[in-house]
Amino acid sequence: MKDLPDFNAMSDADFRTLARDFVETNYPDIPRYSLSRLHWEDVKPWYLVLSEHGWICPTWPRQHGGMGLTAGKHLILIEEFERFGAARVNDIGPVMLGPLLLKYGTEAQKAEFLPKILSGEHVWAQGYSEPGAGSDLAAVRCEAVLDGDEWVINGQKTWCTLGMDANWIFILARTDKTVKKQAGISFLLVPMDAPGVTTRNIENLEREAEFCEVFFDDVRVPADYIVGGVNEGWTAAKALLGHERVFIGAPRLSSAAMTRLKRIALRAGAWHDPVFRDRYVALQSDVADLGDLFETYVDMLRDGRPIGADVAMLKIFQSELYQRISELMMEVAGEDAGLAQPPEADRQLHAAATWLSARPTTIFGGSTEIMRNMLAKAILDLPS
Amino acid sequence: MKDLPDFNAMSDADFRTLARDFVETNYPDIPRYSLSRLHWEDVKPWYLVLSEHGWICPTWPRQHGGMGLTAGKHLILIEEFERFGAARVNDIGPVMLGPLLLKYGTEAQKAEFLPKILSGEHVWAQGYSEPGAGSDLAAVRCEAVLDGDEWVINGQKTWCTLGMDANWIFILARTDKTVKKQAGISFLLVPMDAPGVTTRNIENLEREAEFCEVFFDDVRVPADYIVGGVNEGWTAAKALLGHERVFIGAPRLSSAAMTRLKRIALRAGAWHDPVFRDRYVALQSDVADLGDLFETYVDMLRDGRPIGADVAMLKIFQSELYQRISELMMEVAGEDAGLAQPPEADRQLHAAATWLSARPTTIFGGSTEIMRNMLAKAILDLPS
Amino acid sequence: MADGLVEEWVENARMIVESARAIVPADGALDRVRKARFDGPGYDRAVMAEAGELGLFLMRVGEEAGGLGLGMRETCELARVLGRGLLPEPVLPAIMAGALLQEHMPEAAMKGDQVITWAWQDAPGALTWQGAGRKLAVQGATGADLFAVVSGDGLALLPRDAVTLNAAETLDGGQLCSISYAAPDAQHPCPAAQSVLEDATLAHSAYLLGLSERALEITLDYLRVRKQFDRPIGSFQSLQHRATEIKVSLELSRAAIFATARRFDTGADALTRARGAARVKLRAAELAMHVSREAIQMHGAMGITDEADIGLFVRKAMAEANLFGAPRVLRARLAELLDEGEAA
Amino acid sequence: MADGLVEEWVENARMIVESARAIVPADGALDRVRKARFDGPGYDRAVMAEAGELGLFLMRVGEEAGGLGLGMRETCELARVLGRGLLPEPVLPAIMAGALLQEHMPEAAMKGDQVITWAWQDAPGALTWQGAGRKLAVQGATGADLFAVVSGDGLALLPRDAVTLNAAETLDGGQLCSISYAAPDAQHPCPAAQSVLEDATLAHSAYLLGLSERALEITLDYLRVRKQFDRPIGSFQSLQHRATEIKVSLELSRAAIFATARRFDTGADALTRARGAARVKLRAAELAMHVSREAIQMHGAMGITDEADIGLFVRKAMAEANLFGAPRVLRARLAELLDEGEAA
Repeated sequence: MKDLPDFNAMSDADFRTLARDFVETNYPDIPRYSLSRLHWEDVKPWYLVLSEHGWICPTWPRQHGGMGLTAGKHLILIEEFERFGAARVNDIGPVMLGPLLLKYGTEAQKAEFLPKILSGEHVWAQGYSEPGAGSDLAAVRCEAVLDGDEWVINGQKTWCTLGMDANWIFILARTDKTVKKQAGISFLLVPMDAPGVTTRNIENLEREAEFCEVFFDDVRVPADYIVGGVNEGWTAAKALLGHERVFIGAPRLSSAAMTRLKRIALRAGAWHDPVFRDRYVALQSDVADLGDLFETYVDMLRDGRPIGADVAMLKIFQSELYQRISELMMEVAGEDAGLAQPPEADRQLHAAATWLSARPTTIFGGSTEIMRNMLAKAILDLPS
Repeated sequence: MKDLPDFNAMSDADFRTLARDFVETNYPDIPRYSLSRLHWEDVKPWYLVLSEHGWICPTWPRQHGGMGLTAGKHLILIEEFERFGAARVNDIGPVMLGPLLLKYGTEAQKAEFLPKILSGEHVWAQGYSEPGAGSDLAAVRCEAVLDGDEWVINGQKTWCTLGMDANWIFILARTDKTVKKQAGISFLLVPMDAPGVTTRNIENLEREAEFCEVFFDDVRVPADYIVGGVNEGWTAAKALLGHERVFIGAPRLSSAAMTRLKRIALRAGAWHDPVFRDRYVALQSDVADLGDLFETYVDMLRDGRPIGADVAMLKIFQSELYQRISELMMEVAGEDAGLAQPPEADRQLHAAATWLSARPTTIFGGSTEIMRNMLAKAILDLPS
Repeated sequence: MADGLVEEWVENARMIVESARAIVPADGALDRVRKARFDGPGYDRAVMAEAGELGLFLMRVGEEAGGLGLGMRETCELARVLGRGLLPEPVLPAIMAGALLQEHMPEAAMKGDQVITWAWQDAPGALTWQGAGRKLAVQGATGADLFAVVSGDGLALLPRDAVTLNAAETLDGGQLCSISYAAPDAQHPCPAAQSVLEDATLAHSAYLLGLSERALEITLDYLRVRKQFDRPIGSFQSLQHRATEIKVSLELSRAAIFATARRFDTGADALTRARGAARVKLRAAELAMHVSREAIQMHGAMGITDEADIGLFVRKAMAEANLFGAPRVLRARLAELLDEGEAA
Repeated sequence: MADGLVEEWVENARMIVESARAIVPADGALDRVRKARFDGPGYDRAVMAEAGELGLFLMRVGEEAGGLGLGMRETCELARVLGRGLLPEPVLPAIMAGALLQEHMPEAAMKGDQVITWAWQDAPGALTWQGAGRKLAVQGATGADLFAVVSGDGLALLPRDAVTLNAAETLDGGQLCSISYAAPDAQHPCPAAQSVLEDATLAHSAYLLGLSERALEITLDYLRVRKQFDRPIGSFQSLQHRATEIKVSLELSRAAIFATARRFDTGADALTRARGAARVKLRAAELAMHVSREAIQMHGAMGITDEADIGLFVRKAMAEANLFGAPRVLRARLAELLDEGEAA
């Protein structure tokens, strides 16, 4: 790993140039602008390049091997990587687990796990959801019982994104059945090669194995593979949901989709149709308004102000907007909307791919319905 | 009153011609195509003409002074009157109370009240709603206590449409407070000149006195001014909600609004704008589809089949469609949308009048929300 | 409309649907549908043979030409049932080929021994059939033996080896083809071409209606049993209200399809036919995509898996909603007809 | 954007709003608003005089011309507060007149001793100001003493007796006028006309934002207290979800208005300004009508009475949502700009 400059001391413009040069220079020969997630075998070269340059964990403190970026600088990095079309790496370790260990982990845990995230030796999966629980994350039934100096885990997790690529998984497990839902949950770290761990792939609507189920059958892990204390896993897990919410609401997905929509319209001869344009500019205005709302949250992050529950509005609007753009794409694509493969072998022209990829955005990460329930109570102060 | 021909023996086409001739020949010199309800003083000449010819109560049996029309013939009559733009008379007596008395009234009640509805001597108001109860009609607090051979009524009714024009009102009153909501309600007839009855007009959003509140302060009516038995008013009141629901869902309001929309668009220079046309034809398709759905219910009426709870779909779609048409009107009207008076003194060109008149359609007669609740349970079999 | 006539089509439709149960059982056969996906033409020629034996391809062949001479109401009722079962076989295209060919419909195609389809569309997003030499969006072409092709020159019946196929896999696991062909020697005059296109548009709408109907049922079943926060999710008012919105669209679509079919059967004029086909298809396409969006959302995470049956409906809707005109094309058509209506 | 600058406009806006409290109290003055309706010009000249004394009409007059030289962020913050209180007086038109006139703004108009407004619009549904002799949709004209009129010939300051008013009552109880006038002798060049029109569009959007904000608050209050079926209606999920939809639009509108105002204040190019004004107005107009529809529906029967205060907001929204361009006009403008963006 190289010695890193003090990124935060740079001007935004200089850092932007640096990030752009970095990705242009170092991006390996793997797909760009992929609408679906790449698997570890495909994206690994990029992970390793980032790792090698010390760029794999932008938000971690420098003393732990991160770039120590402020929220503002981090945003610039994301923008430049997305502008280039860099693939998203398996980032559950860098984005989810790392910050959690930094906040709640023991020194031993930090020493054991952080370096292996940085190096790519550990690829992590997230085990929160369970079958039948959906957005009710606290309805954890997967159980862990302390037996001597080991936790014995039984149960099932599902919707583990790219879980088939992971060699470790963190899970929420019930460690006390006598208390109310949230109170008896612990956060455990489990190697996926432990005896009793099995997985089953789940194909998404695009018929790609994006998720897996993970089954735990008398799986044993050391007692100290627990983060945040026994029965305190819920607090730890919830604490992570702050900053990410802002980035989920970024206008990038939608603005990139508008560019594809324009190309699809040009191909269909609709670009100069006033009726199409009427809808196009309405969506374009929506994207621009979303951008302005997004910036107000970025300013908060930049100023270190706390992000409130109202940030859910960003996610709600962004995800529904992305879907509406995809719906206009489908309509404009005409007969080609139904094709399984991209026209002219160009994914950018594939309306269905965007339509399908837009579906999970209103379901995962807190469904739109759950978010609206929450907003109604927390922000609009409406009664239960 | 003239001797009436056997209307039901006529062909539909012949009856349509007859109805058209009738309205063209007999309609008095009062406004046509009024978007708002006319008051008694304005519409009385038309009521009296209808009365004089025996056409005021189309659905009543002939032996009681009605026309005895089948549902199919009645529909034709309505169509022809609306095509001509005939004003709607104060029809609560002919439409609501008459059929109720015919079904639940005593012979004495029929003899006393039916002729006076026919002649226009009694103009009736409906007293169902109460302040704060909204769509929860069973939440009746207005109270009637039997004192000797008189009911003593105390309480308040509201949203009595054209109540200021009425000299009689029928009300739902609570006559037993010890049983559950629907069970302790009676249906009473009250002369509005009885001591203790006072009214207060309510102006609608168009600043016209369309409704009134009616207050009852120790109002006394004879014990036999009750219809359907003590504590059985709810059954009687509910039984009336059948056929009307079909007519509320008729496409006429919307299709007439489309004609006005076209004129407003022509005036605004938007009629040939492809963007406007795209929306216009979408609405036009909606109106046509509604017409087809409406016909399926008319067929049921014609065949004497029962109308199910699903008829609420007609009202939901018709009222929301009418509103959507009015919204496009407002947009096309541009700066003129905000004017209090019709452009060129032509009500047909007054977008705001349609917009405002479209608002109550989703609120009164069962709000869209209540209807959707009901449909979800009764038709979609979704759980409570 | 006299009562006797109503009864007659209802009874005919009942009989057709009953016999069609052999290929599209009332409880669905989604396992077969799933297996047929992404495998050759995406459908089973044996099922086409069975459909032929049942006489389905004779529905729109006149009695004088040896067919059943049934109406569009019966055809729509059948199409609705096919849609409910997501039948992948090109039964409707074969019926439309029969409607075009009439007495020229080959015996083997009538019986389903040979698979027949038809081709009409000139260009992407076009509702015109007058061009020749190349046709787009031909359903069931991979696996077909015969092609009834309409153009401004008339109607040609082409064998498989007279056409060049350009096949593309569709989301539902079938194939949609463009075909090119040399001008054939024999062409029949085909005055009914426009009218068959409108019939086909209507029947396709009925297929989408059936698909939507069943997708809603499956979704309602899920809402009734799936629990979250210790309540069936179907008890949440917001989902209830959204479900009623789908239901209203569905009933509008049903009413519009069968009223339009009645008009077609009882001699509607050209403008009424053109408007009716476009309007009914507009509603059905929007319904199918509306149901699809909500079905996925209401199924939650299950909704975005390929293993859930609801996905079969969604992918079929995506594959077929825009055939016979995407909504924007249909609205543009209706806008043109606005002026024709004016002139008339 | 450096922190210092943020602070400065926020502080300025705070001061302006604080002084404006004299004419638009924080708790609203809807009784006064109600009484002013349908009475003469529909507003109170004494309130205009007070606004003048408070210096509001100097906001957009440069410091070198004796004004306050404040930015669009401060102006939007003021406009938002005026909208919350449904202030009927033409304060924003007077500010825009000042922005046009700069050093030519008459002393009496600055102080509010004379009521000034401005006129720009050439034709129904047009966003152009280059024509002369007749101007439409002039706000506050009945009751005004002075008219700042922009045309392709420049900027004219006309006294009341130089213009012929054609007044029409508006739904909110005010009046909207078209004016005609003879070509005046003295005209100033007015290079800022287009820019002031964009500023005015933005400020008007902020007025609609304030109106919407307060209408939502009143509706939420009603949802919290109003009971049906023994529950507050605000506890029903379907209404909750619809209320969050309004809230999201509201926050988008707020963010877009203030971000656009910042761009205006910090030197945006012509295309950015044109797009910004149209987009912000599009959102605000749709927001105001969206809130209006839902506010009525959520108020139930109360919502359709004139006596409920919510109706004042609805009628104001209806009267003003289309000024500076109805949504369809704005989308058409944005569609034109699409090509300019392409060319650039």
